[in-house]
Amino acid sequence: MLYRETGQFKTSYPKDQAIFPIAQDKAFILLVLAVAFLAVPPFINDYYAKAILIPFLSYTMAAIGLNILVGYCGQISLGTGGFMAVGAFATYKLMTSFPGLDFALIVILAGFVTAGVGALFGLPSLRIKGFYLAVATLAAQFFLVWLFNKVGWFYNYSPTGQITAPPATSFGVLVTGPEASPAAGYLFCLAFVCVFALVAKNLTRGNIGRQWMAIRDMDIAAELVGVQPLKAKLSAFAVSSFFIGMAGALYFGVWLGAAEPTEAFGINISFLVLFMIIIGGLGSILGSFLGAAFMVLLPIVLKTVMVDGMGLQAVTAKHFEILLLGVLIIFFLIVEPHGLARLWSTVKEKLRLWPFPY
Amino acid sequence: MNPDVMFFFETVISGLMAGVMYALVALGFVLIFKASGVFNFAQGVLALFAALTLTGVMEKFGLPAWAGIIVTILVMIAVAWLVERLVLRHLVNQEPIILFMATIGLAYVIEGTGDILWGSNVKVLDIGLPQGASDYLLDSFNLYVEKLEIVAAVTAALLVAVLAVFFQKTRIGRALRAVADDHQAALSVGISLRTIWVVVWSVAGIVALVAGIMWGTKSGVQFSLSLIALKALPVLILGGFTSIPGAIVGGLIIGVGEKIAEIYAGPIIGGAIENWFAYMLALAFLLFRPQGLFGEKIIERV
Amino acid sequence: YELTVPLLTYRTGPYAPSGIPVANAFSDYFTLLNEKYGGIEGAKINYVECETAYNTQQGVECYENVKNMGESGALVINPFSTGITYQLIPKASEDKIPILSMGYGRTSAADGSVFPYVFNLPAHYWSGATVIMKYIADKEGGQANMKGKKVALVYHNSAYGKEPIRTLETIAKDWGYDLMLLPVDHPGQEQKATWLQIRRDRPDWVVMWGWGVMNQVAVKEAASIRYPMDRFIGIWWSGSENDVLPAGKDATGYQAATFNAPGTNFPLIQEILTELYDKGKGAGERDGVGDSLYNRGLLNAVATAEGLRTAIKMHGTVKIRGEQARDGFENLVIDNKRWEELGLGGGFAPEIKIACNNHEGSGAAAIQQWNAETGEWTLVTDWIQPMSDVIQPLLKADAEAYAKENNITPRDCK
Amino acid sequence: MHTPEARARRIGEVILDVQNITLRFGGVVANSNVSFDIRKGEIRAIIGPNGAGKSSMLNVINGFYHPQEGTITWKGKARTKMQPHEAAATGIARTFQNIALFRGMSTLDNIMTGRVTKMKRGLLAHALHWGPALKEEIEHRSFVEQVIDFLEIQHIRNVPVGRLPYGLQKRVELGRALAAEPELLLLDEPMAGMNLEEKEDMSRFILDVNDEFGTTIALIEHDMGVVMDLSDRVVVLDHGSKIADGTPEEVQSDQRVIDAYLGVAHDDEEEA
Amino acid sequence: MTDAPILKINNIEVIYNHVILVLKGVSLEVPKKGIVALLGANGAGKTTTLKAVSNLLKSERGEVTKGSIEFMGERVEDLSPNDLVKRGCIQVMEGRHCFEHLTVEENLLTGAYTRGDGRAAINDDLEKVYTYFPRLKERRRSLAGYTSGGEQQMCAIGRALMSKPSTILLDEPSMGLAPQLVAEIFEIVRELNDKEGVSFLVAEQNTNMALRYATYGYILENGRVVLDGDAEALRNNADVKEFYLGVSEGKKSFRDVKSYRRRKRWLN
Ligand SMILES: Nc1ncnc2c1ncn2[C@@H]1O[C@H](COP(=O)(O)OP(=O)(O)OP(=O)(O)O)[C@@H](O)[C@H]1O
Ligand SMILES: Nc1ncnc2c1ncn2[C@@H]1O[C@H](COP(=O)(O)OP(=O)(O)OP(=O)(O)O)[C@@H](O)[C@H]1O
Ligand SMILES: [Mg+2]
Ligand SMILES: [Mg+2]
Repeated sequence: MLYRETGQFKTSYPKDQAIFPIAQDKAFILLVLAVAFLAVPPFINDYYAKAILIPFLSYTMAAIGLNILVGYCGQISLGTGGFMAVGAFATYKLMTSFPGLDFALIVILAGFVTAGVGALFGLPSLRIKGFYLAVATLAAQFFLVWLFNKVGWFYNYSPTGQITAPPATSFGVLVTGPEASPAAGYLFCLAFVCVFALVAKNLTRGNIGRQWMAIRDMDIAAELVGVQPLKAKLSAFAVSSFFIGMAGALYFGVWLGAAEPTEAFGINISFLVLFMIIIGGLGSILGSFLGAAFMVLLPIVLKTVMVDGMGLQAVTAKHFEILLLGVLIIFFLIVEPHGLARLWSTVKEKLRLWPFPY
Repeated sequence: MNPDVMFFFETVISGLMAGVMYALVALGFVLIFKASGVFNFAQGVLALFAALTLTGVMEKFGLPAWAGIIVTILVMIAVAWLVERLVLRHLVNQEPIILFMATIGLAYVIEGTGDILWGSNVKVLDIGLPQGASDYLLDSFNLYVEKLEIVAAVTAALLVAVLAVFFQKTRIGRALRAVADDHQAALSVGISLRTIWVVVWSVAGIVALVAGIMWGTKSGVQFSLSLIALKALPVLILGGFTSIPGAIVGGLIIGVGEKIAEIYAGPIIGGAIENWFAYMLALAFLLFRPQGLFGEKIIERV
Repeated sequence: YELTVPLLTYRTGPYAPSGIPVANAFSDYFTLLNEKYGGIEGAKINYVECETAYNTQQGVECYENVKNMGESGALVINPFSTGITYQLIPKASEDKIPILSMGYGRTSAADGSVFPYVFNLPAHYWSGATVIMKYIADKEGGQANMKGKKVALVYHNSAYGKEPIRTLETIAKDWGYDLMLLPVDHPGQEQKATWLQIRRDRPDWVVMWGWGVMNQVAVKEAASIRYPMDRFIGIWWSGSENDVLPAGKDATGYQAATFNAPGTNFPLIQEILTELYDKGKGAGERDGVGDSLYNRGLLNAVATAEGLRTAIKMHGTVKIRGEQARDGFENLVIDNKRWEELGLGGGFAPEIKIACNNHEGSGAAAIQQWNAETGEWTLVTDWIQPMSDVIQPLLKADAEAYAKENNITPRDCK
Repeated sequence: MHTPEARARRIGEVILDVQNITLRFGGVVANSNVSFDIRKGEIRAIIGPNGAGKSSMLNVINGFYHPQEGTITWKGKARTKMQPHEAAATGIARTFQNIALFRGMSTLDNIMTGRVTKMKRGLLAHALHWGPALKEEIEHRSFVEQVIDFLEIQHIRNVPVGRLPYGLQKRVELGRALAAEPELLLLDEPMAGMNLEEKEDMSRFILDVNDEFGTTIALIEHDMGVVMDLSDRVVVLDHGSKIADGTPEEVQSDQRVIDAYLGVAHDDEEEA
Repeated sequence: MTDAPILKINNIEVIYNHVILVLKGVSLEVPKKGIVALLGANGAGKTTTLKAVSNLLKSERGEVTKGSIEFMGERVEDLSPNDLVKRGCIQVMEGRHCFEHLTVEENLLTGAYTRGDGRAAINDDLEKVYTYFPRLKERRRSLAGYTSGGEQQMCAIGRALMSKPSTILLDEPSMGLAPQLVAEIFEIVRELNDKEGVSFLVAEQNTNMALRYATYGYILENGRVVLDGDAEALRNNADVKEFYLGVSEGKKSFRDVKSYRRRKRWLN
């Protein structure tokens, strides 16, 4: 009986269109945010920051981006790694060419650069659909990585093509480089992810979001209704890449601190992020969070349980980890093909009906 | 003969040969897609697993090659059965991307199992296939062709012939395509998805074994073997997800294309362009034929 | 008080075949030290493996995971991946934990004034490159004859593979051979194009910076196009048994640089066999012992232990932490006498002498050659010294660039 | 108000004129040399046996198929080959024979999508979802709410359309078309799969739309009762070509039509 | 009801996605050689009922949570759809599920998938279907995905006939068909029923037709059977007349439909 919207009447459309129409939801989210911003930082240490939270946040950013493209606009892309690379290298060039520049600004600029590149590689989507497009996007993946690995200008002609993020500040606080405090990096990413999650939410529930979804559900009908495929698809690619670019910036700048294109932005990243949104829930911002959390935490949990808990050898544990990861992915797909987010809302449905079964 | 011309000729040939090797992997993808609309990402890992099992049983039980192969085939059929039982059966009528995702999960499971069973160090796979350059061609025509690849070419040709027949307007073949089109309707006319899937995955498993043997012999059996999937993908879209001959033709085009690009353009724009060039090439073709060269028409109706 | 020594292993993933022997050697040596010699200077060693699968992101996780382990915390990090090493250099220096990247990682880290916490003994890639070139010149009968010769570099298209290019180019300038660059993309199962070009241009020498499956395929291809094996030389990461076995007898004659001798006829290795493997305490299979990668791992383990020993001696206590360990490594000296004592006499490895401005400590390497009949590597040269005159300027430049980018003020090494 | 005279007065000049349309797909001729016109404000029925080319004709009209021959004059302007979304922008909306709703979206969102041609705000405004963008959203939302009330589907406002039963989906589809405030509304078998009661409702909606908004309607329907009662003029296609054109009464009594199409079924209506 | 029913649905309850309760205890029977009509407004649950029988629910994440379904005296809830087809019970799905990439003829042939009796028999039936639907013969070579709505509908029905079933679950067969074809369809139903003793469960909106050909009828309203009886009885039932046949006060024009909602008597 706790979870009911009964008695909460919407007196105006704006109210009805609020992100969390139901009061309990709003309260819950606010609580989570409060904890994330206030309660966590004091206790954070390098491990939590570098191994769990910052990875989680930067992947979430990427997941949101990819979700806009795949989940909302229905264009499957496997180029995520490549686009993150664009973001990362843009960041690196900006950081090294304009020291002093506020890192927050750099991240956003990197986002815009990536958006441009993304829109460019989005062009084929006007003609190519489904898995054909998915595979075709690998062209972007491989080409971009090759480019950053090959052209010296991108890595300031260092002999190996490795790039290292120099220390940079945002609003006077050091957020990148080895001296940056874990809390700073964490809060920086957190702020970014929260703000842009909101942006994504707004986009997806407005006119543009509807056009994307229309294209996803039935592109022909969408066009007959008056949606312009060109505009809709390219905007989706651009926006999505914008997010992924920023993700790349956080991933390289705040998390890894150094990167090599072939290693850090390989195709496995593309797949990882795709898992996240599918496991989390296609076409759901919340899902992007859940999915990222799932894919970041699961290996660590499995590892800790098996190595520290059951005292398995690191390697055996690893083998089982791979195996179990697969098993769990399949398991969740079977339980709820529409992802953790849907699972969550089904639970809410039940809560709403509680104590009656249906 | 003019050495440059000769060399170009050689380039083309080795391109063709490489293409055949890719096609062997692509075939597996096509099979499963054509017959159930599933983009089976586990195909590469399946090839690895097959090769691992083959070497494994040959070492452990000292079986001769032929016996080893038979055992492996049985194992692959068992795998197919398990896959249907534990995965596909529960995902009937889901969107393609979900099934795609499931096969990625599957890839993990198979990889993990393979590691646990057979360990992850390099194994030399030798079932007596000829290796190295064909001395005859090299000595008499100064032409460099790998023996193994000739074998591969022949095998591929055979496979395609057999599969083409299998998919011809036979009852089962038609049923397969029906399933690919619409799971639910297929169910409603009494096609048993379960049998279909077991059959298809078994065949795909056997194709994977062939690919695994070829690549394993070429470069040793180890994790990297599963990555050849990435080489097969451009072939797949270029030939068309649903076309068996397409896999071959696509393979040849990609093979020749990337070799010529690498050798003649590579040095100018700086090497190692093979990988992305293959994809760009496929992409270029798709812009003119969105369903690939031989793929089924993408029906757009309202 | 336990000395925590982590190792970031990769017993899985595409490069597992190379990761396994190294890791085995580590665990064998430390088991031996603990069981037979009561650890180092009386302090037991807490050896921790963390699996990275050669993957950068997991490398970071592992690092953060192990760095505060045990009473001592990680005393030295062996990242065992060039990528991960780059990752950790800034972080570890901040956390005051020395990084020992033996024969890999960031070359310019040899400049201890900019990288106080990083050690890449006994030889880095640029030394390796010069050693190989010196050997080639020697075969050609002096560098005078190198003029007009053609040398091809077949390299793994990654940071690691690109390391030698600049060095080779510089030498090419004053020796006058022309250099042919042939990148191969990961994983490198398909190298037709590369080897067709070699077949066409017939370079006099082929140098390889390969990794994983790429090595095996390269050796095979070289054999098939009948490229003379004795003119085909790999860096030390292209010189393991795994790389040549698949090519069968055709691989005979293939050569590779190395800074550790292969084989089992060293007292220490015999001891490991008798003390551990005979008692079934070995980490891997018995016949893996003595492989070139195993021995490299062993050398790495020994160097690690010696560094810590030095640190303990210096500070007169076993209760050292990363910071003190660093001093140990910076003053590490392993001369031939010491090699003897360690049971690795008779040219197992070159003499090592680290100093503030030289974290490489040697740079010498030898060339080993494969013989398929016996299935063994054999050293065909003794330790060849690197061409410091070529390397030093390049090294300074890179180190300074790094210092500038990350506004580090180099300490002066008087 | 439904008196023929009243309607006659309301029906204006020709708004859409289709001349000698021929549409081929390889061997199949979907339309051969079909000509007819639609007047402003009238309800124009297109009937004919299955596969006669009715849906194809609608597809031609709203630019999804491009005929090999023939001209289309829309609002006085001869129309060149145009993309569907352009056609939509010029005020042509339609419903589909095989329901073409956006299955993943709620009823509300589906109908809101109908207004896409009317909404102007850009990415950035929407990113903030505040100020002008929000204002625009609200305006259109209130219009859409009217449509929803009009079609009496308030109760399923937030249900994903994929879950709705067939009949309701049809209704939502109509809503989506209406939301575009079209000048010409193309309905492809709007009453298929409905029972009498629902057909009556649907008829009412169509008539009201036609009366209140003066929307011109082209209607494909197989239920003769409906066609005869609703439409002002009927064009009959068979095997792609036009076999009759005129008032319901004329058409109904046309022997060729009876042979080709009405056949036995027509008597049912009589005896019912 | 003469002898034991061939199909017996006993008080079933169906839930989609674990939360949406759609059928709230539906019971109905199809006698051997019977033609039973299943009537009801949109969303009443006709399709769901049929899918429950043919076991296609599972593939839509729906499940039968209560009650039992018996086909020829055997519980069939846990059989797979193809088992049912083998036992002779086939469904024609609502909304023309054809195999787009197969030609019309191939579509029809897939219908014969479960049949053992050789090519000859199959070809005979193929011809039979073509005589039923000449239009299909004209379009036999073209991809089903490119055929018109009605043609697809014919294709779907023809496909089901190809399996020589003993029981057919027809879901809105008349949808999208031209008038004379609607009659044609029901004639076919009757013919099969007489000649080959095929039993039918027909979910149909065209009440007129349905009740004319059916022997017995059930009326479903949001998940419950609200009325059932012999076709005759139903046809003469005042409500049915008014709401389904529209003949209460003589044939009235669709133009004159009143806009206010009328209440159905059985709802109070
Ligand atoms: N895209 C296409 N490709 C090939 N043939 C087509 C295509 N579209 C329609 N046809 C053919 O054109 C003919 C007319 O189709 P259309 O859909 O217009 O029929 P219809 O009058 O709507 O029939 P119904 O009442 O069954 O909907 C049909 O025979 C159909 O097979
Ligand atoms: N896949 C599904 N998920 C959730 N709810 C569903 C699903 N399919 C049907 N329903 C719901 O079940 C109810 C009955 O649907 P059903 O299709 O059985 O009605 P029907 O009688 O066939 O209607 P129609 O005459 O329009 O076909 C509807 O309210 C619908 O919302
Ligand atoms: Mg039609
Ligand atoms: Mg229905």
